[in-house]
Amino acid sequence: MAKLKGHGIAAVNYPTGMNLGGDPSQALIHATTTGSFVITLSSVDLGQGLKTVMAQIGAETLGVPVGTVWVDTADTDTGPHCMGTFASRGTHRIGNAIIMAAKEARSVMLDVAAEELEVDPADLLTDGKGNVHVKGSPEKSVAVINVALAAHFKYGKTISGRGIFMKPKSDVVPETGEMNPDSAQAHACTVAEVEVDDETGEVAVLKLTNAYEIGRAMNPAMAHQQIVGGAWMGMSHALYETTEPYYPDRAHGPLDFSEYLMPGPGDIAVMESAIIERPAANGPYGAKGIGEMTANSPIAAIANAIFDACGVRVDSMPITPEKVLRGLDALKNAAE
Amino acid sequence: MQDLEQIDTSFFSAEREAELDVVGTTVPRVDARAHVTGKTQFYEDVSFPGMLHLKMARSTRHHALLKKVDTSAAAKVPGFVRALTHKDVPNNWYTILRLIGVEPNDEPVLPEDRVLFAGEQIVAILAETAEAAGEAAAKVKIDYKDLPAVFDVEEALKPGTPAIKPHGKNHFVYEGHHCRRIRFGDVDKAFAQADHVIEHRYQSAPIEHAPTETTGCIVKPEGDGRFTIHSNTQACYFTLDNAALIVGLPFNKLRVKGGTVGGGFGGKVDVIVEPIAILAAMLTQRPVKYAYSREEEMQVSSPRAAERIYIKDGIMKDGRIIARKVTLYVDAGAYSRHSPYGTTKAAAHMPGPYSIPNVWVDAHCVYTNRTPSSAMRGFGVTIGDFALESQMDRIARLLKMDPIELRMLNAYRDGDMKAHRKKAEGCALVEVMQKAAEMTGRNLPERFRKMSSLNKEGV
Amino acid sequence: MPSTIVTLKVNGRAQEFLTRPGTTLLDALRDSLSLTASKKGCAQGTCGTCTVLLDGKPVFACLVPVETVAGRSIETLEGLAAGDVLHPLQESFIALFATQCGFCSSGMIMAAKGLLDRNPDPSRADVVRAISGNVCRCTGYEAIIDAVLDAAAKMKKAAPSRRKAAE
Amino acid sequence: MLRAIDVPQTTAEALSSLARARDALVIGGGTLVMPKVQAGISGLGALVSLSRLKLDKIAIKGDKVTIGAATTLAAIGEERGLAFLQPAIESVGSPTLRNLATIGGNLFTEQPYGDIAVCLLALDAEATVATKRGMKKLPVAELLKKGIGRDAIVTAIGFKKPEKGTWFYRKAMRRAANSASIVTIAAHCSQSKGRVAKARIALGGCGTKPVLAAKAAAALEGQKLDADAIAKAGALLIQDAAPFTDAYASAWYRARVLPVHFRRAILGE
Repeated sequence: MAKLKGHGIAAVNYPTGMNLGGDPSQALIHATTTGSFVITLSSVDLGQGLKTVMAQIGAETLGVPVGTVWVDTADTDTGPHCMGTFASRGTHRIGNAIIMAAKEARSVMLDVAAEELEVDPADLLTDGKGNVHVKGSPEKSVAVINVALAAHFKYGKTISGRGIFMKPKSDVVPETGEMNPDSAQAHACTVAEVEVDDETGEVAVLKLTNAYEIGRAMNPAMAHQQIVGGAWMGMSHALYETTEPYYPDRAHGPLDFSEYLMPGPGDIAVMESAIIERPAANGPYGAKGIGEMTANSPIAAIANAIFDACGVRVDSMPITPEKVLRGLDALKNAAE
Repeated sequence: MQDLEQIDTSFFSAEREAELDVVGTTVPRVDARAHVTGKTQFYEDVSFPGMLHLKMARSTRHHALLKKVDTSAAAKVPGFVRALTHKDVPNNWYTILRLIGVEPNDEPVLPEDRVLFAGEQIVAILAETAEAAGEAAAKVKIDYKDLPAVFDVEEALKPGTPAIKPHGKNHFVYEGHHCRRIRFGDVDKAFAQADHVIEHRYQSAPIEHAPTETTGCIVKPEGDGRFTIHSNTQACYFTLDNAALIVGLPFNKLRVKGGTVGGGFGGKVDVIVEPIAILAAMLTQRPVKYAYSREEEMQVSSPRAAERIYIKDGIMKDGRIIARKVTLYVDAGAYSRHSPYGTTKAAAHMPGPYSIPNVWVDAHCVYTNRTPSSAMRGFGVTIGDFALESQMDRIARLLKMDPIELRMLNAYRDGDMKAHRKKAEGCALVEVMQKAAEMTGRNLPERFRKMSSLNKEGV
Repeated sequence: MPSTIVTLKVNGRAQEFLTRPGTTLLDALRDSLSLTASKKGCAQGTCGTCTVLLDGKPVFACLVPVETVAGRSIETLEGLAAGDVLHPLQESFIALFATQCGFCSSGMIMAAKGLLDRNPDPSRADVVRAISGNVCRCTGYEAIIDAVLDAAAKMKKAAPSRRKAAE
Repeated sequence: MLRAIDVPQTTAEALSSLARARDALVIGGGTLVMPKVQAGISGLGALVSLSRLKLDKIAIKGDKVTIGAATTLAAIGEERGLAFLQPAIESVGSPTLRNLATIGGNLFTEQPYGDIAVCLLALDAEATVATKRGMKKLPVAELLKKGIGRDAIVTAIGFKKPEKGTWFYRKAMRRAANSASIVTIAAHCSQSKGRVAKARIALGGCGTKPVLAAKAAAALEGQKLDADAIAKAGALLIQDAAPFTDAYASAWYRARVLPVHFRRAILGE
C-alpha cells in the first residue's frame, strides 16, 4: 500500500454579468425622517450576502454610515424591476443601479444641507459618520438626520434617487459567433495537492492554494466565504457529485443527502487563498463578481494533481475511486 | 475572522487607487443575527389557514405516450380536493426563455399526450394535508405506451435516431444552424503547420445544486383578485412574468414575495412550481403550497448539464498553441429550460483564457430523455474549464514544459482579440498565476516574473 | 384518524397541542407551536437542518413521531438566547461569518450545543464528528468548525467567573 | 396515511397491538421507518413504538453481553465494556443519528447501511424475540436470512465479548464520517498457539443483508494471521459475497477492493 502524492494546477477566467438579452436591474433610494436611508429592490439574497454588499455600496456612495442603510428587497409590489440573482450579475448590475440612485439622492441631500449651512453644495463633504460638513471646516456641519428632517418639513423635498443598470442586448452573429457576452472577466488559479491510495483509488485533497482576481473585494470576509465555500464545491464536483452515478445510464440516482455524495466536514482541505484586485471599469467600485467562479479552478487542479500523483488521467467527472482504480489497474496491466 | 486571505495590493496598484470608506471593508452580515436566532423568515415559514398541499403524480417512464390518466382512485383518498391536468392550464407552455426571445416553446406545464423523462409531472393533486396529497398522487393510475428513449448526446444526433421533440430534431436550432458556432482564423491550416496535434475527450455527469432548502412556493389568494406568491425563486420578476403568461392573468394580478433563499446556486431560476401553484389557488380560491420533496429536488429539479467536450489542439514545440477545435455537447435533457443560453455561454468561453489565433467551436444543445438540465453556478463554464485545464496539463506534459509557464505563455492579455471577436480588457490571468506560484514557493524564471496582462513582454 | 393531545416541555415551557397520528416532532414544532427555526430540508434524516435537543441530546426532529416523546424536554434554537443576550455559539457564528444562506444554521448550532453541553473542551475532531450529520452547501464547513471552537473557548474563559458570581 | 401510533408500556401490549392491526409496523428509533412514512409508504396504517418498553439496558456479566433491542447506538458507543464495538458504532451515520438509531433496528436495515448487524453476525449473536406464543431465541444469522414475521418483536440481543486481539473491523466509506458502506468487514478470529482456531467473518455491502464469508473463514483456520494467509482468505471472500451497484459504488468496485479492506481490517493498517 502506498499513498501517492501529487500537485496540479489550473487557471481560469470567468465572465461576470453574462448577458445576451438585456438584463436591467433597478434600485430606488430614499431618506427617511429617522436618519436612515432605505434601498428598495426586488432582487433576491441567496445567502451570498447581497443585502450586506448593497448596503455597503449605498453607504459608500451616499457618504453615510452603513448601519443607517436598510435594504428592502424581494417584493415585486414595492421593489422596482430586477432580472434576478444569477450569472454573477447581482453585485455588478444591482450595485451599479444603487450607485446611480445613491448619487441622485446624495445630490439632493447636499443641496438641502447647503441651504441649511448657507454655503454652496459644491463645498460640502460627507464624513461617513452621519454628518455633512464644509470642506476644510469640519465644525461647520449638519447631521444627516437633520438634513432629512429639514428636507421633509421645511423645504418639502424628497431626498431620493433612482438607478438602473442596463447592458444593451447583444445579438450573436450565427456564422462566426461574434458577440459581446459579458461585462467583465474575473480570474483564478488553484494549485491542488492530493494523495491517492494506490490500492483503492481513494483521493484525499490535502491542500488548495488559490489566487483570485475579482476586481474589488467589496467585503473581504464575505469574499472569503465565497472562496472557501466555492473551492469546497469545486472539490465536491471533482470527486463526488452527480445525480447519475453511471451516466448516461439513468439507474442508481441518489434521492437524499446520504446518497448524494459531497465531502463532509471531515473531508475538507487546508486552504490558503489570496485576492488580487484589478477594478473593472464598468463594475461598481471596480467589482467584477466572485460568486460563481470559485468552484471552477479547483476541479481541473485536482484532476491534474491526481495524474501527477499516480499517472492516471481521469477525464470524466466525478473522479471516483473506481475510475482511479481502473486507471491504476490499466497502468499495471500495460506494464506487465 | 482568523485566516482571512490577504489582498495583495502590489498587483495593478496604479488601477486600484480609490478612497473608499465602506466598500472594501469587512462589515458584519446584516442577516447573520436573524439566522443564528432562527428569526429569518424563509418562504416555508409562513402558513395560512385552509392551506392546500400540492403533490404531483410523475412519470415512471423515460419516454412514453400517455394512453390513459385515471384519477378516480386518487379522488377517494380522504382529504383529496381536486386534480389538475393539462386541460386546466390556460397557456400550457413554460416560457422561461420566451421573454428574452428564445424559441420555440418546447415544454408543456403539464404534458398532454406524452412524457419525455422519468419524473416529469403529469397530474397535480390538491389535498387538505401533504400526506393526503402524496397518497392520492401515488394512486393516480397512468397507462403508458413506451417509446424508444435516447440517453446519449452523440447517439441522439445520429441520423436514424428517432426524434423525441415535436420540432423533429434532437437539438436546439441556432438561427438556422445545428449548433452555436465560433469561427476564428483557420484551424485546419494551423493543424497542418503544428508540431503536435492532440485530441482528447472530456465528459461530466449531471450535478445537483443540492440546496439545503428545496424549491417551493406558497400562493395565497388575496380576495381582491390578486395572488401573493411566497417563493424561494432567485428572480422575483422573472417568476412573476412567466407565471402570468402561463396562468393567463394580467401581470399586475400577481405579487411575488421572496426573501432569503436557503441556497440557490442557479437551481431556483426555473419557475416550475409557481405557475401550477398559482393556477391551483385560482381554481380553489385557497392558499396552496407546492414544495419539492428532497427526492424531487435530487432527481426532478434541473441539474447542471452533463457535457461531453472534444478538444483538438495544434501546438508548436515552443509551447504556443496555434489552433484549438472544440466540439461540445450539452445534455439538455428533455426540455430546453436555460440550456440553449448556457450552450452559447459555453461557446463564448472557448478557447479558455488563452490567445489562440485559430479557433473553431461547435457547441450543441442536445435533447435526451433525462431530467431537463438548466443553470448552475458557473453555468456553461465549469465543465469547459475542467476540459480546458486538463488539456493544458496534457500539453505541458507532452512538451515537458512547466504547466504554469505553458499557461503564461499562452495567456490572454489586454487588447487581444478573443475568438468571439471581443477585445480583451481587465485581464489578470498572468498575475493570478504569478501569485499562486509565489504562494506555493515556486520561483518562476525572470522572463515569467516580468510578464504582465498589460503588455506582451516575454511572449 | 383520531388526534391526540401531546405535551412537550419546549425550551423550558410546557406546551400542549393536538396532533394527528405520526406527526413528526419537526412538524409539531413548526406547525403546532410556530417554532420555525428548525427546518425541513429532507424529511429523511439526511440533512440535519431539523436538529433539536431531546433531553439534551441532538436528534433529527424529522425522524421522531411526536407521540413517542410526550412529556420529554426539547430545546430548539428559539430557546438559546437569554432574552437579548445571545449564546456564545450564536455570537461566534456571527463574528466568524459561519452563516451564509442560513438554512442549516439552526441545526448546526443545535448539534454544536449538544456537543458543548457534554464536552466543554472539544477538539477540532470532536466538532467535526458532532456536525457530521449536518449538511451545509454554502460555507465549506470551515467557518462553522472555527465558530464552534471559538464559542467553546469563550465559554471556558467565562466559566470560572460565572462560578465566582454564583458563590 | 397513518391511522394510529401506539406507544405501549409493555411488550405484551405491543404484541397485541401488532396483532390487532395487520397494517402496523414496529418502530424503534425511527431512523428506518420515519423516512418511509414521510415518503408516503403505501399500505402502512399504524406504528407500534418500542420507546416505552424499557428495552434499553446493557448488561455485561463476564464475557456475556445482553443489550436491549431499543438501546441506541450512542449508548452502546459510550459503554466502556463494549469498547471493541466503538469503531463500528462511530462508522454509522452521525452522532445525531446514533442518538435515535437502535441496535434492534440495525438488524432490519438494508445494506449498504446496518454495519452493527454485520458485527452481530460476526459475533454469532443471538436475538431474543417476543411473539404471541412467548419468547424465543434466534441466531442473528437466521434472523437476517428469514426475518421474524410481522407480529414479533426483537427485545434483546446477546453475544459473547471477543477476547482481546481477536476482533477486527473495517468499513470502507466515501466520506470520513456519515457514509454508507462500500464494504464492511467484521471478523472474530479466536487464536490458539499463534494460529487461528476459529474464524467468523461477516461482510456488509455484499448483499441486501450482511453475509457470512464461510470459505474465507475456513481458509484462515489453522493458519497464522500473516500476509500470505490473509491474502489467500481475502481472495475467497467473493465466493460468499454478492456485491451490488448503488450511488456509492459499482459491484465491480466493491468486489475489487474487498480483499484490500479485508487485509487492512486484519492487519489494522
